[in-house]
Amino acid sequence: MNTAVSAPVIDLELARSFGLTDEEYAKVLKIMGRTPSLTELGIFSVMWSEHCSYKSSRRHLRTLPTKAPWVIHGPGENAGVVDIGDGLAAIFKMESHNHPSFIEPYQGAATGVGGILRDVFTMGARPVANLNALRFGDPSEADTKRVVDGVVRGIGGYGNCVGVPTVGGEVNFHPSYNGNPLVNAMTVGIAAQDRIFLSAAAGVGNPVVYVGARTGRDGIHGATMSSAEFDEESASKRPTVQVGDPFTEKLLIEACLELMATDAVVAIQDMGAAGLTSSAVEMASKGGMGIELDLDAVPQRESGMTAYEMMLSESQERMLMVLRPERTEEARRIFEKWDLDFAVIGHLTESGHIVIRHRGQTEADIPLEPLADEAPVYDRPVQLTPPPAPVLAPADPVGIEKALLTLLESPDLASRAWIWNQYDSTVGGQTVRRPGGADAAVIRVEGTKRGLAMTTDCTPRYGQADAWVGGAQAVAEAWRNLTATGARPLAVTDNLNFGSPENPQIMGQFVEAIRGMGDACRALDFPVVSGNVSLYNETRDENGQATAILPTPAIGAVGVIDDLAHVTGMQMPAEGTILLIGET
Amino acid sequence: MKAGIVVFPGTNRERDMIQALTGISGNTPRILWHREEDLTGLDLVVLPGGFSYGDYLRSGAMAAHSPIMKAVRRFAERGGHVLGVCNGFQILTEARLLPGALLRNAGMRFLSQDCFLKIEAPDSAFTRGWQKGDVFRAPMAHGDGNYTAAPEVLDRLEGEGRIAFRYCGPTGEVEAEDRAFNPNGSARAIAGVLSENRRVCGLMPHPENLTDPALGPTDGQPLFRSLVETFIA
Amino acid sequence: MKVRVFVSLKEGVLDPQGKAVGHALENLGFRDVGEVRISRVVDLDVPAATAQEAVEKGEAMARALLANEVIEDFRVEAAS
Amino acid sequence: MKVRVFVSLKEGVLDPQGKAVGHALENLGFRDVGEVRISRVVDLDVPAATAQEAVEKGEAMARALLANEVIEDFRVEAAS
Ligand SMILES: Nc1ncnc2c1ncn2[C@@H]1O[C@H](COP(=O)(O)OP(=O)(O)O)[C@@H](O)[C@H]1O
Repeated sequence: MNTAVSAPVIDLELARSFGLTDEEYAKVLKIMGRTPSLTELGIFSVMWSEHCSYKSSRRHLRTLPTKAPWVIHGPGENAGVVDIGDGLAAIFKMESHNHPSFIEPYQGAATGVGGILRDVFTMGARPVANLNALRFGDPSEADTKRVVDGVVRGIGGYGNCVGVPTVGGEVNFHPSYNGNPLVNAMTVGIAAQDRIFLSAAAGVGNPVVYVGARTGRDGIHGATMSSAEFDEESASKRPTVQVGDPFTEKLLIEACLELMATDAVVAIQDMGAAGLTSSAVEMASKGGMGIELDLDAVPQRESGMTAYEMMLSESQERMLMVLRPERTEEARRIFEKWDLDFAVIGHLTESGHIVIRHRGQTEADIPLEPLADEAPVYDRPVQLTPPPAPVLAPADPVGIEKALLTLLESPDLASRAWIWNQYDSTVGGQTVRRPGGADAAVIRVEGTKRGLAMTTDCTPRYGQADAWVGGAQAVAEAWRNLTATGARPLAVTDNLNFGSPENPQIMGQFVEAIRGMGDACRALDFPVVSGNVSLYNETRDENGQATAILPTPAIGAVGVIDDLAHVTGMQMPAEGTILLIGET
Repeated sequence: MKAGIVVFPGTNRERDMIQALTGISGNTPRILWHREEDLTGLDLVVLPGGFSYGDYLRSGAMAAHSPIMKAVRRFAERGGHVLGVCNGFQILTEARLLPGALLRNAGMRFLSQDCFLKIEAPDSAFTRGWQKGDVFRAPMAHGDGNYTAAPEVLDRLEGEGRIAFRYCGPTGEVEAEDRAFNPNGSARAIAGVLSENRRVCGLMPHPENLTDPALGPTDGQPLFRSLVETFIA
Repeated sequence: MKVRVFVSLKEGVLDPQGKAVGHALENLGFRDVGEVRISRVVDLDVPAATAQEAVEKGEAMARALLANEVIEDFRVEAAS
Repeated sequence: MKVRVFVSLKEGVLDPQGKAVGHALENLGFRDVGEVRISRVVDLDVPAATAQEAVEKGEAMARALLANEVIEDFRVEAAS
């Protein structure tokens, strides 16, 4: 190995290429009191990325209502948790995998499903349903076909294999998604309320355990690429696309649930974006602990990986947990039974630092408090787009019959059966309403007469006209879809997909959409319990001109049906009276 | 009826099968881990659906070589009843307990939809609750369900009345060349077959998912009732 | 020692994947592509003293798992 | 003229299938099988006057459809 020989110079230029601003790098220097190592710089850059730190969105998200008597855990945990009666809880969240799904639609969408599943079973829930909210470009563009085909196969390929039914979702087409499709995946799980697992680490000396698949050089910070040649072999070290392994995920679900039935687990966290870094930092910070990791013990798929690579790898199907020391061997046996790697890679300390050791060297030593507390928060300039003048009812140029047919054949309204016929919607044996069967999907809560209704909704063109309306309407539609099955709506998860927050007009859309969502949620007593933000959804043409996607605040929502004898669907009975409720 | 359900790494429809068997027989089946080899006391072994070993290499191939399949083979040789559904059917063909093989669906896509099945052989422990020509609905959910076998094997299966189920239309029309009726392109629209002694049965669709009245139609019940009757008698 | 196992569908067995690929190629404007057959190649590294021993191991693995002889043929090569 | 397109995963890209097969072979008693990688071979018959033309067509087809260059590499040979 020639790491020392070819180590890059750590300076502002490298920091910039890692995505840090000049002010952010100055902050790093101040916190560290010295020049950081490459691994440390990598850790700062991912923890302070928009994706992990929510630096542009945080202060706006805080305005959303998150509480209700039935909310057990709101935003801040891996997923939201609500009481559904009988001592059970529904645990759910939605998450985006937009950019990877454009680069490699199959794997991008598949690993998106894998990631959201882990967020839910990490908390102790068995995943019982998946949904997916998809936005694609102009259907007449050749590339749209590639993306649609790959995304749908990928969602099916992963969900079908892990055995979680995919029961609902939505699909829109619009040219603004050319080159930037949206893949928002939602998972709903069910857990016993007294067996919910959180991520805050506790107990000095407790072992930190790595389980699941091995670490490779998957999806390592794109920055390594652009940042000088610090290794002659850099071609072979290019960030590689993450490939999902749903089979390993299925084993991981079963092994984790088996382990969680014991009382071995103190804290657990999935390795999502910036895998080992964010999971270790989050667990330790939330618990106010220090953490020390020995990277030599990390199960590795490739040889010669550096500390930097291991800390930033985004290999899939991995989890980090803190165990009770006396239960470690019992836990090991469970993971070995399921043919999964299990390794003690560190322990908790009282130092308040994250310390990374590798091959006898200390590769990183960062105080956790400032890493979290001094993470940048931006109050970005906002410019509101005034709502357009009301559109007058158009004259009827084509006749109602032609208009109706045109609507029916439009890609946004045409049948989605081609898509959901590729998703196993019945596995698990609890599906009461499949895609196409009702306004929301319905799943029975196993062993009870209760059902859970779930839906995803958003009409981006409304948001384009008026972002407040777009946010409020999405929430209201989700609420209506749940009630249409006979369910009592409980709570919302969201996936806020927007363009660049550095553009004040986009920021305006973002802020207004959140205000609309918040207003609707408050009016309907429908709190937000989890969510995800995806910014910078833009494409640039040859002239550098940016086109942002339509503002797309996708809403996922869950409701409960106390007795499935009273579930409704949307098939018209042969006889009956049609009633229209509300103003037209 | 004492039934055992085999769980391989990647099996995912075992809960559906437990629910169907328990609902109809009143007895909870025994769960058999793929490393077990003891099947004593069982009347029926079920290989449920899923993606054993991820369906990597070929669906069912790796499961077919696991320790429990040696025991299942012995169990079958001694006249035990074995039911394989979906991935279970694929495993039974890979283990040569049933003839033929299951290739990728003709349209190259995973198919999750309801299909109709026609009873061709009501004279088995699995089908005795139906009459020849009966049609029932069942969900299918698979990517590799395109049944194939050498022409002489197919002829022999027909001759010996070992084709248990065929894909058909809602009123029983069998059109092997038409994917509206034979969605995955199976040879001669074959959806399920029987072993020579008629005690091993495999089929691709999922009758177990249509057995609980609380969830919808119950078209799949006769399969499980047939089995219950067989082992009471 | 490295061995490579080629597994292909037997002659006469319909190859749905090959057929779909052939069709897609035609649609992409590649005219007159004849029959398309898709096979699988498994590369392994086995402990063996001679090429012959490696090939024998490869054959044993093909028979045991890598090929389904009901529908597939296989061929094993020692790679260098 | 016959061409053969070899498509394999790029180095470093996870091969879940190869991993599972390696594991299964161990369980079947084939010890010390190293890393297992699974690739695909597509055999085609293309209209071409020379081997070079056939290889070029094969490459065009690989780029257009047969390989996913984000995660896969390919190599084309004219077969005899
Ligand atoms: N991507 C998808 N995955 C699974 N089901 C989907 C997807 N898109 C749409 N569906 C299902 O198709 C049906 C019709 O969808 P949509 O037209 O969006 O309905 P609605 O307007 O009633 O919300 C719904 O049952 C929905 O869940």
